[in-house]
Amino acid sequence: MYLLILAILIPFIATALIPLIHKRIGAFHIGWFVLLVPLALFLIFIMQIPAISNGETLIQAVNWIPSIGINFTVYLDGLSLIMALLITGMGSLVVLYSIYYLSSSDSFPHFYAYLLLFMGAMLGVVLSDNLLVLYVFWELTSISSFLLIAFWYHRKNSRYGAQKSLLITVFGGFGMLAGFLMLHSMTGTFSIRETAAVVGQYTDHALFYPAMFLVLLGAFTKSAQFPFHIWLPDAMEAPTPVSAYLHSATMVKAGLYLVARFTPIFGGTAEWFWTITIVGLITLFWGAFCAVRQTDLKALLAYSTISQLGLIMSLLGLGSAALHFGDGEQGALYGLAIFAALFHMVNHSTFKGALFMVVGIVDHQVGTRDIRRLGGLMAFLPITFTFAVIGSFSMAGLPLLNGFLSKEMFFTASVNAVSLPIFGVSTWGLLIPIIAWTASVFTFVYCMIFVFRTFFGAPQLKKLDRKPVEPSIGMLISPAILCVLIVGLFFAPNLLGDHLLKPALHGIIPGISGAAPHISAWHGFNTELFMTLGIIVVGTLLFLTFRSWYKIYLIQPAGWNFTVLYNSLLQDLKRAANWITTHYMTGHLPAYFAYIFVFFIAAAGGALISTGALSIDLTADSPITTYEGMLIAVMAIAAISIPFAKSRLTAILLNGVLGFSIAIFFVLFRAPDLALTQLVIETVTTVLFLLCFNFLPEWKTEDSSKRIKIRNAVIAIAAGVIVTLIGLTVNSGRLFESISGYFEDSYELAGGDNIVNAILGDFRAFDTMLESLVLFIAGLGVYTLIRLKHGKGPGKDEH
Amino acid sequence: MESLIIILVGVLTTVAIYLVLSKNVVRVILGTAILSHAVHLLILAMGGLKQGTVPLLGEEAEIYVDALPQALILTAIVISFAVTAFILVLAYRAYQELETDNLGAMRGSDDE
Amino acid sequence: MSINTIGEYFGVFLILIGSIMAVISAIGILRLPDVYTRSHAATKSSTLAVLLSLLGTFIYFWASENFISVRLLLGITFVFLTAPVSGHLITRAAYRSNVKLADSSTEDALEDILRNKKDV
Amino acid sequence: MNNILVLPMLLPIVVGVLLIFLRTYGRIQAWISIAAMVVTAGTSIYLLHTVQADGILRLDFGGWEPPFGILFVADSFSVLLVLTASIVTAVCLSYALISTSKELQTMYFYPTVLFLAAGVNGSFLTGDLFNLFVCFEVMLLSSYVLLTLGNSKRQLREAIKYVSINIVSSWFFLVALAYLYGTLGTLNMAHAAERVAEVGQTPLLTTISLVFLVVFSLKAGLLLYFWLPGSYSSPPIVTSALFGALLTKVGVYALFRIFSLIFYHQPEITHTIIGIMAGLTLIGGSLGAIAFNDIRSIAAYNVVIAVGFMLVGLAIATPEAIEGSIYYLIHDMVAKALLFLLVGTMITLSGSSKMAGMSGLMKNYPLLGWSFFIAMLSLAGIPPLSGFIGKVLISSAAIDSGSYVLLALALLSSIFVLYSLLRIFKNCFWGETIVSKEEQLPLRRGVLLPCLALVVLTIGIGLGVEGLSLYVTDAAETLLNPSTYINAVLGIIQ
Amino acid sequence: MNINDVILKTVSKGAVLIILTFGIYLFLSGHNQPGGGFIGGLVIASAFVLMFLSYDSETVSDALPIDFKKLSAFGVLLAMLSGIAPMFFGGAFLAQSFGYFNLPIFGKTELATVTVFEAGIALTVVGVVVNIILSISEDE
Amino acid sequence: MIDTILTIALSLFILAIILALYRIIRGPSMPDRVVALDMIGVNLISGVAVFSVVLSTHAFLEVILIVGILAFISTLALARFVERGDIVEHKHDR
Repeated sequence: MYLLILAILIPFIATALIPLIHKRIGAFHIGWFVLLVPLALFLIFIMQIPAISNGETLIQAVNWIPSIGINFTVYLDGLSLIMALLITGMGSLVVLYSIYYLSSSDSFPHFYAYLLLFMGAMLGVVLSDNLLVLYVFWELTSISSFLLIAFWYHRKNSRYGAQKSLLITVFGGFGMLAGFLMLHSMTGTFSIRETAAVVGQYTDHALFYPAMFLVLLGAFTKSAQFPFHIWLPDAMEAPTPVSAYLHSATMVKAGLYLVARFTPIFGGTAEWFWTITIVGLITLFWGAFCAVRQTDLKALLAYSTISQLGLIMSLLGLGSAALHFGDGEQGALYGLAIFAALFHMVNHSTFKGALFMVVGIVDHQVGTRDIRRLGGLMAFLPITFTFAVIGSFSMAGLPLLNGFLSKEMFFTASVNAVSLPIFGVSTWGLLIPIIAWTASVFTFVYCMIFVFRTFFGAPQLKKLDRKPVEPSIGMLISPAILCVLIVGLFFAPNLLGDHLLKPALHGIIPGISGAAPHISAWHGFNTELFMTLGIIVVGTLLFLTFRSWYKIYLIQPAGWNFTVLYNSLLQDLKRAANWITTHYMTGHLPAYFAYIFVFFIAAAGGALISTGALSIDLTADSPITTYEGMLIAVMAIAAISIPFAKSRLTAILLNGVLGFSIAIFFVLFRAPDLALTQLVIETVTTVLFLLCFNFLPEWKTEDSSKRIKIRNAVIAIAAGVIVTLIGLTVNSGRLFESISGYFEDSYELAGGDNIVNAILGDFRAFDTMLESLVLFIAGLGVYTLIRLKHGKGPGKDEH
Repeated sequence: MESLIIILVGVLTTVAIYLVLSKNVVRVILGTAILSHAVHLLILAMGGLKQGTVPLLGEEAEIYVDALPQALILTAIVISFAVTAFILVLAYRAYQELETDNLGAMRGSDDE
Repeated sequence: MSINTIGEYFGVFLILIGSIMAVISAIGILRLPDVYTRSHAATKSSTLAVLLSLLGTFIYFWASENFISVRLLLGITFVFLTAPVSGHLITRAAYRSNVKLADSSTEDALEDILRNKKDV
Repeated sequence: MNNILVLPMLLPIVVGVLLIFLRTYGRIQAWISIAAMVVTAGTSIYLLHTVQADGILRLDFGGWEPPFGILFVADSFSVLLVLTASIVTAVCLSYALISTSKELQTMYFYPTVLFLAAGVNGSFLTGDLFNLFVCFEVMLLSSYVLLTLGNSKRQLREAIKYVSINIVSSWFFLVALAYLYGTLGTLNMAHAAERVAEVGQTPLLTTISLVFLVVFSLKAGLLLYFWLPGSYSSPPIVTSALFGALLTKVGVYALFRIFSLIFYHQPEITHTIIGIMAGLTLIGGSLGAIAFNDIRSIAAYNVVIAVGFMLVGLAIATPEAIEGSIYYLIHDMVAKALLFLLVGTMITLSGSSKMAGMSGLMKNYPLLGWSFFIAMLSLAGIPPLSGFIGKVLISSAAIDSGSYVLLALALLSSIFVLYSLLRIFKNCFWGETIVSKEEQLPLRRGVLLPCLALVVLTIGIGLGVEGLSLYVTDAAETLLNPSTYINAVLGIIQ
Repeated sequence: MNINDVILKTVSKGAVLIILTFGIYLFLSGHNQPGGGFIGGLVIASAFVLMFLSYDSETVSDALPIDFKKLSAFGVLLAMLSGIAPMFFGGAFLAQSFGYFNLPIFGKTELATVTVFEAGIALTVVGVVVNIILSISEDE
Repeated sequence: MIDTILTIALSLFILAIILALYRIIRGPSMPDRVVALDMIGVNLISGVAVFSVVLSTHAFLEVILIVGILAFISTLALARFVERGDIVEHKHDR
């Protein structure tokens, strides 16, 4: 049974089928076909609930690259199941919603193809057990998100947002990949389960913490944690169903999933605890704080999502302390935070999904999302208004809605954390509930803004593009279902808790047992309840006096935020890159040569001296005769005079002298074939030079500055010296006899008296053959160079 | 003797590199021509200048000079001739089209 | 002293004469005032030098190894044939590219003829 | 006798020379040369299987035993590269079938491409150092001709630089060969390796190895890549694609061969230097890739990055790293050819190589856009495309060997690759469509087919890594156990 | 301005003849004496160079109605085929063979397949060198 | 005895070459240099001839002829260049 693998593959197969189906069905909306996919998958996963809630797990594997241990292993436990249900469930609702949301001018096949691609990738992320397979799907989610954000790619902002999200998430992804590889390097396995089983032995490994931080980098970027949160608001350029689905309900949760998944591996350490908690809390606060000032409803929701993600993240961090204690009372106490995190993750998906859909309806029906142009819509869109109230009040943590429950648990966890006896919490621990509370106040404020600024007050119909009316029923189904869930979960939370959250919790903290968390709406008058009451009171006050304290947002200077930093980073990087590159890649050949020779001098010269290779021994030299010495003098003089030659002809003449002398040198060293070749080649070369000089100007004296000339001379001399020194060293330290003795039997072997010729024609005939080919190609090249005049076409063909 | 040749190779190399580093195309080409002269001598010297006889078996001598480097040099000479011919023509075609033989004026840029 | 040895010595003697001749002509090329006079040194005495040494080599091989080299004879012929031509070409080139005669020259015999031609 | 071993080099040459006589028949030339490369690819598949079955193959030319004669040696590494190179050449040629002007076709374009392929294949296969030089020259001369074919101002200007620098690098090659011959008295790679192993790598030999490093770095564009961006971005599309896919790879191959077969005894010197150079190359390439608005330059700097990446593998030199580099080499040949073909097509369609000159191509040419998208992801090493596995293996090896700086640079460079290509994708394919449907230039199907073939290839390699792994593992093993190679070459004649 | 080249042309005729003969001699003697395909080819090519220098390019082209590109291509092909041929007789690529035969007039003569190879090389060299010079000198 | 004379002769020939080289470097006019080069060529012929006597080998006799031929060709080419700049002329130029 490869049900799970099939479940991952189905969306991909469906993606591939979309173009085919699209052509056949004509006017029929393709969304209905697409809807079948998540619905079917949702049912499949629902059917797994009984087994999973009994503590079973499902494993299925297919080999992919077994030779390096990358196999397609899928693994379904409580945590994966929650995620899978979220993905398919939200997926169904969003597809349904989108059928009514998209306008006929949009390209449906593209939209649904990306969406299905995402769905498959996301399922892959949450189901795979193999780290690298997980990474594969992880990147696929980034890519599908990129494509969806840029769905309206003709808009500049869409392109900007898409690029930003891709760069940041892929950056994190690469970090995560490095982390995974480090884990593999430590444990030797790519399987998450196996890693978790053996990781205890490696906590002292030098790579343990680097791996941890790199994995967290991936999680933080994906889940839009501070300071990587900046991509999420810009991702709101995507069509609203996409925002509801990817950028609030599922994809951004992948980071949370990852943290949860890796808690058994890294959890229980102070670094893990503090990093996640602090980042989570900062994100929570900063997101809520920024959300308040937004004027675009989607931007408000984006920051709110950031904030909520931070909340869940901090809960995961707090809960990781449980791993330190293992089984027992305290373990259970702190483990509650993880439970809360999972619970809130589900709740957030419901209310945030509903809210996004509400915004989508408003945008769709009214034509704007700008709070400043909205107001009084309650009268026109009563049903939508209801959804908005349910969603945002749940988000604000008000009773009778599921958000209240998880919010309370969050406060419990934060208060519990103060008394945590480990990780040095005692010093700064009090800050945890304080930040949590403050952030929640802001959360309350923006929830109120969302509801009241949009739906209450005087309607500003003049500012609207069209008269607002309730949308068609199809658009309302999905938010309605979510609102039912929001309310339903408040009244029957343990249905979820017992069947899904508990198995998941056991997966995350294997040691936890005994005191299973039970969700109840009423705890009595405890700290948490007072905190909630305080939020309502202070939050209401702040909402009402919003205009008077609005100024605190002006404290942050305009240029001082991370988006500006990101923009200027890219721009400055490009500018710097351009500056650097154009400064050394000048296109100036002499400069390139200078680099090359300097490199040669440094590498070869450096090695010659530093390795102590240099040793010169002149005793083995053959004797020298007068005329040989004189001939060498001739060559040296001729060569040295060349750079000083006033005219090119003189230089060529001197070069000719040099060439002829070398030919005679070959005679002196008993190489008649060489001498002959050298002589002819030298002459033909000279003739060629002369032929070409006809088309070239007389050379001018070098107009380089004296400094450059000296520089060139120094480089030239240094290179010459090094060539000489290595040569002398080689000459002094021959290690082996040459193989050429063999060739002296050339008469018997190859039937030739002339050894050189026998080598050329027989022993090394292949060289000779290729050499003639080289010559031939050069001939062709010269011909084409001359004949193929730009703009004139080829000359006359044959003679 | 070998050492002297190697020093000569060094001198030729120095001159050639100095030429190659200059801005004039013809000088660069001339530099490459001298570079190949230098390396041919170097190969010859590296073969060792045994005072043997010409590598013709008809000469009936006991020792012959190392024939392999000679064969290599022969190949190298022909190849460097091919390349020199090509770059010479290239240089004058470039002069015809670009109307300069100054490499400083042939910079171009990556961003055009 | 056999006839062969005499032959060898004779050959070597010719070579020596040739080499001295070569140096003399080289001195000529250094000392003579202009290209036209220098070309005399280069073409006339140099050719003589090379002919002498080639002949010497020929005789040496003939004497010592009884080897008559056709290539050497061909070489001698070739040099004999081409040396004057190249001398002629250079001086003509010099004249046509307006290389000045030495100050001590008394007459430029071609001046009028060529100038007239140019006018036509 | 394994005479078939010479076919990957001989066949293109013979066909190329024969094509000279068919000068005026452009299309016939194209089809014949495509057929030749397909046959070559088929031959290399056969060789690949034979190598698995019988071990390393060798062919002594003229029957002269090594080390005296020249020979071709086929191990998995070289044959894999020959195979990839042949396929890529065939694909590029089929692109040329449509894109190349009649003018170029009659100016010996096809023969020269075949000679280039022959030179490349020869360089991969040869077992003799001097013959490697000659094969390099065959390749280089062909590349000179191809680079100037067309004779535009820009081509001529860049060709001067390219040719001069390559002349100097060939000079370094000869110098290094001379030194090596002087020290070891041999030219056969296996023989040289044996002799080096016998005496140990003396300081002098290390110095000589660094001269070789200079040579091959110049050819591969490792740190000394000054010639690369200009010359890769000036010639016609197909030529650029061939250059991008093949030329630097030969240098990379040579570095791998030399520093794993002959000079592997002093890794703390040689491989450290290679590592530093690879790191600097990654930085330089990354900066270059984002510095410009000319899409050809961006593509060219991407070549530089890839070179750095592969050499990271050599610097680490663990089996995993070498395997990764081999995967990456194969991937890069395919993906770079694809990238250059796409970039070239974009330029042809929009008439400009500036990003500012194109916008919204996606609307009119969706297939082109998606091909580019996949090429982009593949080059950035996004799974499950072909670039992924190499990246994973190299990174993993970097971790195992503690080369964290190289790891960081390698991964960051991927980001730069992604960003640089993303800029092209974002600006050129997306955005408002400038050209209306009526005015757009038609994109001929034949132009896209080769690109799609490469797209399929890059996806196929990514997903079907397991199919390759047998060969790649064998290749890496052979590279890391020089004795296998040496025994195969110097052992008993088969 | 008309230059009288009678002397040069006359001498050249003789010289070209000598050079050509010598070139062929060098080519043939290559296996046992200095010379061979390359050198022979180069010397023959230099005879053509001399012709170009002494006469004008049109005259030479008319006198030699050969496409030198094709000549050189043919040369490469010939060299290649001499290498391929042994493959059909079970030998290695580029295997050369030689033997001694008693021919009626020449007596004991060595015949070697390498001569075909060398001939290919020589043709290539001649073709390429002349082609290059012809191309340049015909450029306007 | 013979060897000494030959060495002297060889040295003298090369001395002549050096002297001619001076003329090439100094000029002053182009034809001067060509003349000197021609002379170097001629001296090289003698040098090679003498050297083959020194080694008593026949291997270099080809070289002698070749140097002769090539010295002529280069001189011819150079002279043409000095005279006209274009060393291979066209019929229609005449």
